[in-house]
Amino acid sequence: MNERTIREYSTLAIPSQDQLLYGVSPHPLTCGLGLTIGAGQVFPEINFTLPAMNIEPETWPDVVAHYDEMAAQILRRAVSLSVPGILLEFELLPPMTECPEWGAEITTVLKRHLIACHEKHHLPCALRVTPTDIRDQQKPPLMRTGEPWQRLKRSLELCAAAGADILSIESIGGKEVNDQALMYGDFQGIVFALGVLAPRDVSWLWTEIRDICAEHPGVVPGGDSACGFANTAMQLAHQKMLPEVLAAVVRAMSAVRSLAAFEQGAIGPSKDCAYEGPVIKAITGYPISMEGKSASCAHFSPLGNIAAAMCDLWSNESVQNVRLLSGNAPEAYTELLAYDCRLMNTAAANQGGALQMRNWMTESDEWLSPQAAVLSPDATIRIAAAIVAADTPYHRVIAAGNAAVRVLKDGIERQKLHITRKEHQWLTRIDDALRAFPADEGALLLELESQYGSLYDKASYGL
Amino acid sequence: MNERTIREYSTLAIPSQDQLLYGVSPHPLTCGLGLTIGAGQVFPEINFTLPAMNIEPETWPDVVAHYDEMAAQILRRAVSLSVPGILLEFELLPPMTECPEWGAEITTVLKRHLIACHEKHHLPCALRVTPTDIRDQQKPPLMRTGEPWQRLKRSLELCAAAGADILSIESIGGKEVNDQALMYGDFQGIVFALGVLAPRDVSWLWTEIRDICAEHPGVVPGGDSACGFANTAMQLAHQKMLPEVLAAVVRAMSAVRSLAAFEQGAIGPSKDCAYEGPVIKAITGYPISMEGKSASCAHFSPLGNIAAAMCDLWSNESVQNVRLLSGNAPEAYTELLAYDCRLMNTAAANQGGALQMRNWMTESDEWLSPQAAVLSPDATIRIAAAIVAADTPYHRVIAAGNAAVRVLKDGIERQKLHITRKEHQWLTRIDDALRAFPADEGALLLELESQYGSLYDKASYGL
Amino acid sequence: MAQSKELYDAILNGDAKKAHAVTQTALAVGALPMDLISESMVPAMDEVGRLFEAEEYFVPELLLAGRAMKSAMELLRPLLVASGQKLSVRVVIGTVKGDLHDIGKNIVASMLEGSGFEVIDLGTDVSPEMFVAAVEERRPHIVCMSALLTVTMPAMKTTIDALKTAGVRTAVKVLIGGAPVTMQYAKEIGADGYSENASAAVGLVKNLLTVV
Amino acid sequence: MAQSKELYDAILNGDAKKAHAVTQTALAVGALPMDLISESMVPAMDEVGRLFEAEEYFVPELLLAGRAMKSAMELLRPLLVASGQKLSVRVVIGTVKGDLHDIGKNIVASMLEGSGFEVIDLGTDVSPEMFVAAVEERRPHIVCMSALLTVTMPAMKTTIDALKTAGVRTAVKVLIGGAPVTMQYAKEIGADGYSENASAAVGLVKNLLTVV
Ligand code: B12
Ligand code: B12
Ligand code: SF4
Ligand code: SF4
Ligand SMILES: [Zn+2]
Ligand SMILES: [Zn+2]
Ligand SMILES: [Zn+2]
Repeated sequence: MNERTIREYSTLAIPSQDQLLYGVSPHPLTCGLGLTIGAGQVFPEINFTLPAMNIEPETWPDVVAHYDEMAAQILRRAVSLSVPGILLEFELLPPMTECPEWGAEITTVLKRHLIACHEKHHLPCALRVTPTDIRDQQKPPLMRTGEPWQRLKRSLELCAAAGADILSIESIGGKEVNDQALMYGDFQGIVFALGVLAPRDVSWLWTEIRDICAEHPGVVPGGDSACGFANTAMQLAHQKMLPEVLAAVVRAMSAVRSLAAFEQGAIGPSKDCAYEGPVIKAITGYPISMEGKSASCAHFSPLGNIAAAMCDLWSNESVQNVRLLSGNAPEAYTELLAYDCRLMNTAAANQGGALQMRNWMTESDEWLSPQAAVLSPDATIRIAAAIVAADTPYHRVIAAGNAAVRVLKDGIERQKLHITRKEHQWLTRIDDALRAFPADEGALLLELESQYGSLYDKASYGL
Repeated sequence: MNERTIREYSTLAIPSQDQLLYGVSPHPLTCGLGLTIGAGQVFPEINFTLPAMNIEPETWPDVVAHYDEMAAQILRRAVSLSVPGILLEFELLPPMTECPEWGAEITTVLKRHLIACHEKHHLPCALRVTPTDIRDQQKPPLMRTGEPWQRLKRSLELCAAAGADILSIESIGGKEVNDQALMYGDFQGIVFALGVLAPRDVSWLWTEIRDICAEHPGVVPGGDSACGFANTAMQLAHQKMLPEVLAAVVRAMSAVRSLAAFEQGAIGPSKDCAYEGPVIKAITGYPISMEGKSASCAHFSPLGNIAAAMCDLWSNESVQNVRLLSGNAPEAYTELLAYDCRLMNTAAANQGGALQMRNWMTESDEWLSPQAAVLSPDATIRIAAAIVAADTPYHRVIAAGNAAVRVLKDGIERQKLHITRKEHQWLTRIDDALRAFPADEGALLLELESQYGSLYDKASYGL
Repeated sequence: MAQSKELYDAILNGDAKKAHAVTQTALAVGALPMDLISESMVPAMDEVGRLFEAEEYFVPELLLAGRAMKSAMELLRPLLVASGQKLSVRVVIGTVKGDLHDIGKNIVASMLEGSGFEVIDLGTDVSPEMFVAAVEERRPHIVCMSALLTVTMPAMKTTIDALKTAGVRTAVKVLIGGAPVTMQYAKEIGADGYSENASAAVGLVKNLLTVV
Repeated sequence: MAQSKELYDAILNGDAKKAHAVTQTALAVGALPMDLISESMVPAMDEVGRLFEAEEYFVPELLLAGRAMKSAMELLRPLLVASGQKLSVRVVIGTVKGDLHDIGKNIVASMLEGSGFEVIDLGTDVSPEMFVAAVEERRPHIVCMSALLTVTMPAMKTTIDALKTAGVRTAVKVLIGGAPVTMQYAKEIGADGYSENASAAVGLVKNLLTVV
């Protein structure tokens, strides 16, 4: 078994945390209908979904009507609040990927709204489309062959053809191992999933996505998200099911797999739910999307303000089309995002304002939770630097984990971060585990074979 | 007919806009379970209501269960995010005021949650209770006598006895005239409603509320809201049914009636939906509650950030107990408020930070809408100064209207504010109308007798 | 036609006195009521609607135009009735039981009136029994209900059920509206239509009539 | 009893090997299976539950304890069955059709197992037909369904309907859960219970059993 050698990113695109600001990135991206991301302003990225309902041929007209209504109301609000630009994200639900024509139909509907709005109001805007990674339908899942992958591929193609401006995905390679390892708090399994399996799948998958984009001029390969890994850990920590320190370290390590998409040609914006975004931005210089308090409709988090500190798009993750007192929830969250962005952009329009506001956003949350602590500009640079200094994904994951542990320990030492005795024990346990890894990923693979070997398909990872 | 002479408030408690900051007010208020408002920090005020359902004896247990669930989830989130304090607002729905025992029962339930949470987590907290002003059940409405008023009074008493820490109301005296005047854009009728009728009712009503509070030690007379006047105008402007400039001027004028509550003994915090709050704060020095982007669950507005610039409590206005992807909407909005407050408080903890953040919040919205323009610290001081310089509510309303028109015209002249030709015409029309009022309110009353005389009951206003 | 232009302008400018006077003069020199309506008044109200849609007019202008239209109609209605022309579509409207919000309802009522419908406004806090009584006594074509509170929305269903029980449900079309109301809710409770705002409400009534 | 304390500790510390060994020794010296269960194992799992509630234990400790419990039970189960003691309450669990989220479901399953129930895990994307078949073949007392997507929630209703059609609905209690699910939804579709999290789910199952 060969360790793959990584060509790119041995240095940071943004080497100093003073340049790691919201709204600006070294490689701004122009896409869709005149939207330039990362060139000075933060824009809302609004994501929306169906209320509780069946998706089947009989209800399909209702499904389309929901998306039609949501797009109209979101854009009405955006125009009424004079937003300087907006990104719509359409995250397909599983049946819409299973039946690629369905996803493409909604894509068309949404794009039509954007075009009309752009023509009438000159609103710079774009559409991100994110098919569901449905490759985990059998156990062990097949990643590179089989019906689910064929459908997913077709979904990506049809959505690109139907008007997507950006293609993204939340890929799940390695998750079959990570899920179990996470629940048992087995750090070896987690490192194997995040450092060996996941990066291999992301690399492979993103050459495919990059090629699809190449065939559809104007369609941009966006980015991936470690959602199924790090956000799962975050949810579990939120429910007091996993230690916060574990979730924090997993977050840092998850950046390595998402970086692999950029190594293969993704150019941003990364996904909103990818809280590893700042690390990606520091390394690659591409713009990122983030979410925090603005996503309280989709999940709670200890990252409300700090998540915005370095974002280029500010998102609500997902909200159902249910009625609130003001109107429908997607419109309500559009208003929220619009004002949050406006405040950030107002500060940024003043000399030194972006840095000041960024620091306050950071200070707001940084030491109230280990998960926030690893998201600060300082921690971001430390983790990013550790990653680029290592040579393979496997070593990078260990390096990222180590950097995160240092960030937490430093915080504790400086009496900034206060954690329970129990969390302390876990932090020590993680620290010890990180020191004990074999130098070679092949050795780890063998070591874990009996425990995890049956959970994943080797060929799916080129192993 | 006598013009009433105003004793209090001939000067400003906060004379300079540099001292008009969020989180601090000259007369901080300690109430409930150790919550001190206006002494340096902004706290969330969370308001919550039922989803679509009937309130009747059969459904009453479900109603109670909803409030029980909402309180538990809101406080869970508050604790989990380490908020430094929180205010819960319970706005009674009409049947809960009609049947005062019902309102009192919910008050008890909510207070029980606060007490338990305070004991377990030492969370400083308090409960604001706002019975519905149900006095407009007949036409013309009777304000000082009759069954509805008796029930409303009993509701205030029972809620005070059941554990309310703050009593508030959104009173509706004068609305019977204002509604029609507003819809016909009849400025004379509006001034009559806001300058003659409404202040008389507010003064009368608040001596009653003050007396009820006096009988229940620890219960604070909070404040009133011009919601039925100014927020109605805002909603209508939002729907493009009334000019924005009219809504802006009405907003400024509405402060006069709400001020009357403070003249009679209210000591804050004023109501969240009372966007006249900053003017009240500048004049009286009592803390205020405000809402903006945080209330997108309840209504849209052009005031998302600027509304926070001078607040002491930051509110969501109202949200139904419906399920979102993260959890229930009241819990989701608690998270939002918590982070917004945390960001403001973080900035304020730094030298000059509150002023800097306040200015950005102001700058964010100020010139994008006439309704935002009259909410700036500068406009607030100008309107407040105009009010205290005049002698009667009638003259104060005209003075406030004039000040608002000046604020808008200055903005236009400085090419900051851009409004349509049509809005311009209305602004001129309003300006002209303001010059044409008789010096004496008795003359206006006579002039409008034929048009509005049948809509209101003179005795209800001591006329 | 000069006279027609004067009436048209009077309505467009919301000048009720002028509209009344001009109509009187026109009738005196032999103008036909139906001509005045179709050549001056309807086009004027259409233009008012267009200006409103284009955000050139606000509600005040709309209501004043409606008032002017009404003052002209006062002169024409008896003539039309006498000549046996079936003119008016009757709409009963009200805010449901327990709910006192009436601004939205009033705007809908005014715009319907402005569009030439006969509107019977039952006010606010209208019980199901009162709606039923109004339907039985006034025989409207359309019943409109408004609700602004989530806790009064269910009264819309109760009212429709009461109409059924009274055996008059099929005699009318029922429209509902107000901020918390949705199309889905309208479907659920078996209303015939819903609209998000007052101008759409007028369109809705017109559409329904082609089906009545 | 010394041995009992060792088994208790082995489970509390999640040491499966030790738990197995200690149990073997205890049985060899004549301990009664039911005594081991009621005096060492159940108290250990109760303590694990308490520590979890007190936020002293996280899920990993919980799962490891469950695993240790299981390894001891492997030795005891055949003895209990042979002696004719009715022991186990059977639970069938799965994530509903179209839904692949399984973390929550897995935790619920593990905690139920940890509490001594026999759990048959059907996995994810389980069709109504598969639930029906499992009920018919395995005769569980309880069926648990999990859903994390709003678009798969309706499959819970479909599954309950399928159980009815197959005539086995009354033979089992049906529990549902998952982030988007609410108590109200449980009522609506006629489930027997709902809980917000895994530990409450265990309580729910225990409560239902006193009623079964
Ligand atoms: C103004 C107002 C008031 C005024 C009402 C003045 C009046 N005469 O109507 C006052 C202050 C009196 C008031 C009182 C209360 N209110 Co109020 N009020 C509002 C507010 C700010 C604006 C409503 C309004 O007039 N909008 C403007 C009109 C033009 O819009 P509209 O009504 O939606 O109508 C349009 C369409 O819906 C449609 N339409 C309307 N009806 C119909 C009918 C048909 C057939 C069709 C086709 C279309 C249609 O066309 C209209 C024009 O486009 C809303 C906030 C909001 N977001 O709506 C709260 C709001 C409705 N009120 C609310 C509350 C809680 C109350 C009180 C209970 C407060 C209290 N605790 O005292 C009381 C209840 C009184 C009662 N018994 O009804 C809540 C309701 C919450 C809930 N659980 O349902 C709201 C949503 C505010 C909030 N965000 O919390 N209120
Ligand atoms: C992790 C995760 C994933 C992982 C799943 C990993 C796995 N093996 O399960 C991955 C990345 C694969 C994933 C995929 C998708 N996901 Co997902 N996911 C999540 C996330 C972040 C956490 C879920 C979780 O594991 N929570 C932790 C567990 C412990 O909690 P729990 O499941 O609620 O379980 C507890 C209780 O509910 C209860 N319980 C659970 N089941 C039962 C059963 C019974 C009987 C009882 C009594 C109790 C009970 O006890 C448990 C323990 O306390 C949520 C966000 C969220 N807010 O929940 C989104 C979320 C559920 N996902 C969402 C979406 C949209 C998707 C995708 C469609 C994304 C896409 N476009 O590709 C796909 C769909 C895949 C599919 N076909 O199912 C949305 C759903 C939106 C909607 N419209 O419904 C959510 C809400 C995220 C969001 N905010 O938008 N997801
Ligand atoms: S956190 Fe967001 S993006 Fe992630 S699985 Fe969840 S939904 Fe998808
Ligand atoms: S804006 Fe708020 S407070 Fe006001 S009537 Fe409306 S609900 Fe009540
Ligand atoms: Zn995601
Ligand atoms: Zn997303
Ligand atoms: Zn309010």
